[in-house]
Amino acid sequence: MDQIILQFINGLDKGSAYALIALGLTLIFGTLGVVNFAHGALFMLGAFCAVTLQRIFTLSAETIDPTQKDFLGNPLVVKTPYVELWFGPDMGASVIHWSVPLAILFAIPIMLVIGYAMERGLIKHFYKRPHADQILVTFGLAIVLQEIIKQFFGANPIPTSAPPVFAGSFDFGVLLGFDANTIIYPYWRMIYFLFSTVIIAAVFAFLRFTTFGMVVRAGMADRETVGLLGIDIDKRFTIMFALAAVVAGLAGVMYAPINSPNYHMGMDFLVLSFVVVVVGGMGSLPGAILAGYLLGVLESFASMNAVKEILPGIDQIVLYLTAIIILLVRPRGLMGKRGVMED
Amino acid sequence: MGILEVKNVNKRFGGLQALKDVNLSIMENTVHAIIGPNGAGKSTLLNVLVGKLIPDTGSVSFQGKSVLGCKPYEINQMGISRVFQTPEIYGDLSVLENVLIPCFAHRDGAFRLHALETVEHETGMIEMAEKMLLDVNMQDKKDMHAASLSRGDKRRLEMAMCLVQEPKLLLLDEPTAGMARADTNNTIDLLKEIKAKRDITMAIIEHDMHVVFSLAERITVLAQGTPLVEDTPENIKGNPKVREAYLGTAEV
Amino acid sequence: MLGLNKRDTKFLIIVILLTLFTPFLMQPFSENSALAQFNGGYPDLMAKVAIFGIFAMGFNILFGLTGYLSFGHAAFLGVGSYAAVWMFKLLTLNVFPAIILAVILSAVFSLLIGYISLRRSGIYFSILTLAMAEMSYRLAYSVLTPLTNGETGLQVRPNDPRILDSATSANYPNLFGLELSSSYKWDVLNHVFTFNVGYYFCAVIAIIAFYISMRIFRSPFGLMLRAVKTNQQRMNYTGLNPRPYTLAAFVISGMYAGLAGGLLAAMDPLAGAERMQWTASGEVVIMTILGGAGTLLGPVLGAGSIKYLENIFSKINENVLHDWFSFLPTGLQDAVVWVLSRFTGEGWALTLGLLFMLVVTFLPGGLVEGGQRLVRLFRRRGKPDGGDDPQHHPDPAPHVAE
Amino acid sequence: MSTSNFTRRGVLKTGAIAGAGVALPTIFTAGSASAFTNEPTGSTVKLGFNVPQSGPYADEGLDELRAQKLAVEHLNGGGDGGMLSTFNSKVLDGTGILGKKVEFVTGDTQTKSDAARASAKSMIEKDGVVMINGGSSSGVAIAVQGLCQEAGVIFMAGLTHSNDTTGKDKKANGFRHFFNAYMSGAALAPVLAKAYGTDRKAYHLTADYTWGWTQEESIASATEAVGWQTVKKVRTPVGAGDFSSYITPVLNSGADVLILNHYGRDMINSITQAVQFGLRDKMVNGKQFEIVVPLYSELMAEGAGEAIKGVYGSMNWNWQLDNPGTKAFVKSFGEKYGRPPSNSAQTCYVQTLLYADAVQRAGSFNPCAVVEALEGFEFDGMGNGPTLYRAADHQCFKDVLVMKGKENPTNQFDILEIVELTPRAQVEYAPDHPMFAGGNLGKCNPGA
Repeated sequence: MDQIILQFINGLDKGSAYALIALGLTLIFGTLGVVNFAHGALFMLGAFCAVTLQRIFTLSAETIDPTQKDFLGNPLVVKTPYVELWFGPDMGASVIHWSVPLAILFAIPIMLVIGYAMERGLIKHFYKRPHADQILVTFGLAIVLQEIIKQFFGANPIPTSAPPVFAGSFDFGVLLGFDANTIIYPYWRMIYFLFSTVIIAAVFAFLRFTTFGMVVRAGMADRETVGLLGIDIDKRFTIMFALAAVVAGLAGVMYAPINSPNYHMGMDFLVLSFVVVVVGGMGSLPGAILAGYLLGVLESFASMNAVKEILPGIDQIVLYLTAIIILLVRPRGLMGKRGVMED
Repeated sequence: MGILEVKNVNKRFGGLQALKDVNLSIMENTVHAIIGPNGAGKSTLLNVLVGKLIPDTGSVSFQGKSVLGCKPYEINQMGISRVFQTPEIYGDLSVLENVLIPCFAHRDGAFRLHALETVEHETGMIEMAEKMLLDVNMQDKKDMHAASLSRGDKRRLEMAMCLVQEPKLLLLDEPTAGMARADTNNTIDLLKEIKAKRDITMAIIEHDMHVVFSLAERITVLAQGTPLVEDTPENIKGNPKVREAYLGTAEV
Repeated sequence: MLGLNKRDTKFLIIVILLTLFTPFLMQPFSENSALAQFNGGYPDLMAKVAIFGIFAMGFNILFGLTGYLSFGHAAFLGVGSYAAVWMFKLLTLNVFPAIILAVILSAVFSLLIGYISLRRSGIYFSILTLAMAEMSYRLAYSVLTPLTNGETGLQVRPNDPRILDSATSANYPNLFGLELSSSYKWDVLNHVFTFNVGYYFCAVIAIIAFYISMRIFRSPFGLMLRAVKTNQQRMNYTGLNPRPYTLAAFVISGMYAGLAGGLLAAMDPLAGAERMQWTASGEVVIMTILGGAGTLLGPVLGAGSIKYLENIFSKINENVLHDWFSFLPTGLQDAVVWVLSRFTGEGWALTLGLLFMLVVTFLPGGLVEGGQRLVRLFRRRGKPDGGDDPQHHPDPAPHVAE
Repeated sequence: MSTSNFTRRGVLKTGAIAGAGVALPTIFTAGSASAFTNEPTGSTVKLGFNVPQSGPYADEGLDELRAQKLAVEHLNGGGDGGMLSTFNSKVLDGTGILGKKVEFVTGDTQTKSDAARASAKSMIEKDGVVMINGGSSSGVAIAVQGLCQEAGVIFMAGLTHSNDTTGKDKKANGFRHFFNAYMSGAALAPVLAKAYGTDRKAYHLTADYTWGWTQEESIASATEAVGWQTVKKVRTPVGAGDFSSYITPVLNSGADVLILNHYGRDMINSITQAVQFGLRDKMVNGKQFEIVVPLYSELMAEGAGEAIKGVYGSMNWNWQLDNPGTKAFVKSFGEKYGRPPSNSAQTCYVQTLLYADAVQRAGSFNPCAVVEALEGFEFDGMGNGPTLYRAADHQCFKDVLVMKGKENPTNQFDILEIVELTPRAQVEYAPDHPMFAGGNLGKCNPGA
């Protein structure tokens, strides 16, 4: 029982990452009709925003300490981050420790600019092109982006830790009357879950309650009519693309302490996020969220030892198996609309 | 006994009775129009005839064989061709290829793995298709991209694609919808010409009374899912029930 | 000739000549010149181009004609490879049984996957194929290790039974005793040309595959496949059942993939699970689009350019660059090398990504379109001609999402 | 061998044709001039460095490549000579190999067996290399080793830790300097017993592929031999990214040690996440919960950051070792690249020198001569202490390092500390040990 509760929590947490990535992907697809294979790269860029901020905070003054030796036997160059020099060691250290949450503020403008530039510079030329072309060009872009990151940051994952206050884990089990240590969950992952819920709610609220959102939703349903009303829907769609980039980027920023950022992480999430979006139904925002959580939970259950003993290897394929079953039972995914991307 | 017999067909969508006790008999070699105001059930009836919808009760038979539960391509293979409201053609292919496809379908059936034959060597098929194009005055456009044709030509092409299969029954779903008067008249002439040249049964679902009275030999009036009356055009014109059904909206 | 019209016959002959003279064409630079680095005329690369050309040709029969975008074709390639290696292990190192089994098994496998996946269309179809291929890959990599030898890859071992081979038989994949790995090297005027049995074997099969694909393109069946792409609704109401047509195309392209997989194993008897990964499926999609989907020669060109880039560009390291630019003064030399080395050696993937973007943006019809533009440029004054590849879709109709 | 006129990898150099190069059929005559594949005829010899340049291990590959370039430089008499001055065999004199200048080509394995073989093939077929070195995974090493055996060139493995490389997949033309999973277990278990006691219950998380399995088997049997119990062995998908659903059940499984049989990115993620779960702050069975990572590398330690503090693992070599070979190598590497070499860099460097030395001693590039010179070769001064290349399986035997994540690093390279140098005798095993059984070295293949 405790295992099931634990894996359920786990699944929700996993699912929140899936849902967040799928949300951005669906926004882009739903508004612009573009299949964006560079979405994983946007997620990766978000994670590297956190890395960059951490790098900025740890920019250091170098002093030579003759009492210590470096690996070549020369006097050791001691590096002290400027923030520690300016704000004192304690304050400085905590600024560095808080670089991931602070990176949210840092990432929003950067991702907005990247998203805007991507849409204006490349994506807009592909609205009327076949999906295959969109896939190829965005895939090319994804490769280019990740290679650029590789040139700057190398291929090795970069440790990016959460603030120390969030270290350790919370004991759910005690609350529910289990023994101590049976159901524990790390604070940071709980924060990630809450964070994703907030973002998802914010996006929905934005689309539902603002005029901008209403126009965009109308545009998603019927682009031509909205265009005929004299509303410049293209401009709004550009902004939507930039927003989707921000959502992907923030998902990446907050994910950095869970999965150390590396240049390839976007590709690792790419296939998965498409599976989530399609299972949810192309173009359906609630579908993407639902599918994200559903697949997260199923994946967690599949990795339980009891399940693996019956079906060895099931945790390797559960996502795909679920996708196949759902698509065969529900032709357009969980909440997909007829005629969207079926030709 | 008609070529197409519809008996006691009922179809419900939730609370809406779309078709109610429909009985219809289309006689061989006639032009039979089905008219009625919006929401009368014309489209539903058409979809039942082509196998897209299965009625809740009743039967539909073509030349004595039931068509219920048959796939659209099976119904076509039985000899029913359909013309759509907006012409459905193969936009990426040439005009000639558009006509060749139904030729092959007519000869080879719903599926054949003729992967190692060559289209160019099928001289019989090509002759047939070219003759058909000549019939509809499109022979000079045979190498054009179908998508680049004018709307009227697309309609002609679609007609040619249906006729080349020598169907026993041609279903026309509002063939002049959205057309300008001149195009509508062209289409009427084309249909008349077609009818004059061969033995064919046509069932026209139409809104436009001008088209209906120019072509139809018999007319069925549908209202609220049920046939109101079936008669010759002359008799329909004077029928008060029909006027009432249209509430003066029709240009009768 | 061979059921082809004059123009196609000419086209086929050109393709045959190009294929036969590949050892020369891909080896244009003399051994000691700085450009020797760009020579690609060694057996492995030439054979890979032929093999991936077959793979892409088959994929094109599905994607180029019917428009169904499969993201799981690498699974059939993998199945073909595994089947072939098992034949090598159990039966004989002669390549024929291996390749025949590879084709049969991949046909069965693609029939199964196609039957299920083709119940859906558009992106739903793509994801179904992707999911099945990715499942195959993951299982092959882990749980199915007894069958696939997992990460290491299935390989031929000296203690395999090989019941049809005698003790004196060749120890490597062979054509009735003629080993595929044997080559003649011809050293002339500082050029070394390699004529490899394996390459020519692949080349002959590739030509046959090309011929078959040409026949399919020109057949009523090919016409029906293009009809599937354009308008399935009309097809249905024309008395044609699109499903078996699409399934047949799927199986045929699966068999092409299996053939390619079998040939890969014949050239190098090791079958790794990675060749079933989604990236491998993506690669064939890219080859096809890059070259020109729906054209006959495009996929082969795409396969050739990607394999060439992967194998040649990744080997241009900084030392090579320094050699090339040694005539420049040191500072400038370092700068030039630094810039170029972003795109070569370990940066080869960057070049690949840029190439995709440039080609798709500026040449929507792929490399074939580029070629045609060039030909048109040179033939301005001559007769109006569409270029050397009589393709069917000069301008693919945009199908925008509704 | 085939009896046809077509010789395998037939290098039928008929010599340059004088005059106009008119293609006449008579040119296609057979007549093998060389005794083995890619026999160097000019004044240079080419080596192939096949390392991952894209994919997860690209940085590892980069470091290997640095070391290989350095080795070539030293062989050609450049730089400070590095380990050439400490190597106890003195036949290499900085004039290349057998007087031929050493050149090299590089390729990208992409850490995929297919790509690695394609790249190795192009080196053999196009560039004419006589030896291939490098790589950072066992799957790739085994695949390339097999290819080299068929083609008749020498394979000097880079980083490969699976028992199979010199076990069931061993090949006469292949040599492994790196240690293996069995040695990791044999070296680690006593240290772990000393640090954590003999009454421990271990929970294994294992990457679900051949290397993971061999390491799991080796570590489990070694720890069981010192009295530990194995509670559970769980396989995790490669590249899972998020290991939380595998980590959550660990705490209430009754285990008090978590052993992570992961490498590279998987290891970085799994240990970071395990620490995030607070496993190491917990008390289980009245003991502090511990994590062990049997195979360490500098890059992994760097990637895992804080998470590895106090975590035990093993290594083939480390730059902090105190011996002349290490000092010389670290000095020339450090001065050239500004960072200490990783243990995979050291392996590639040493392997390149060992190959050159074997050729020099044998007096021939012929792979069979090289194999003979390397088999049973005892040497010292290469940083690992006295080392033996065992003839029976082409595995090097040398001391193994037990490492621990350093609690208070003073600089970015100071992240691991050496806990113990396990003597060679303790990690030796019989060539027919069950974990290595089933292979057959076969005969050396000179190709042509």
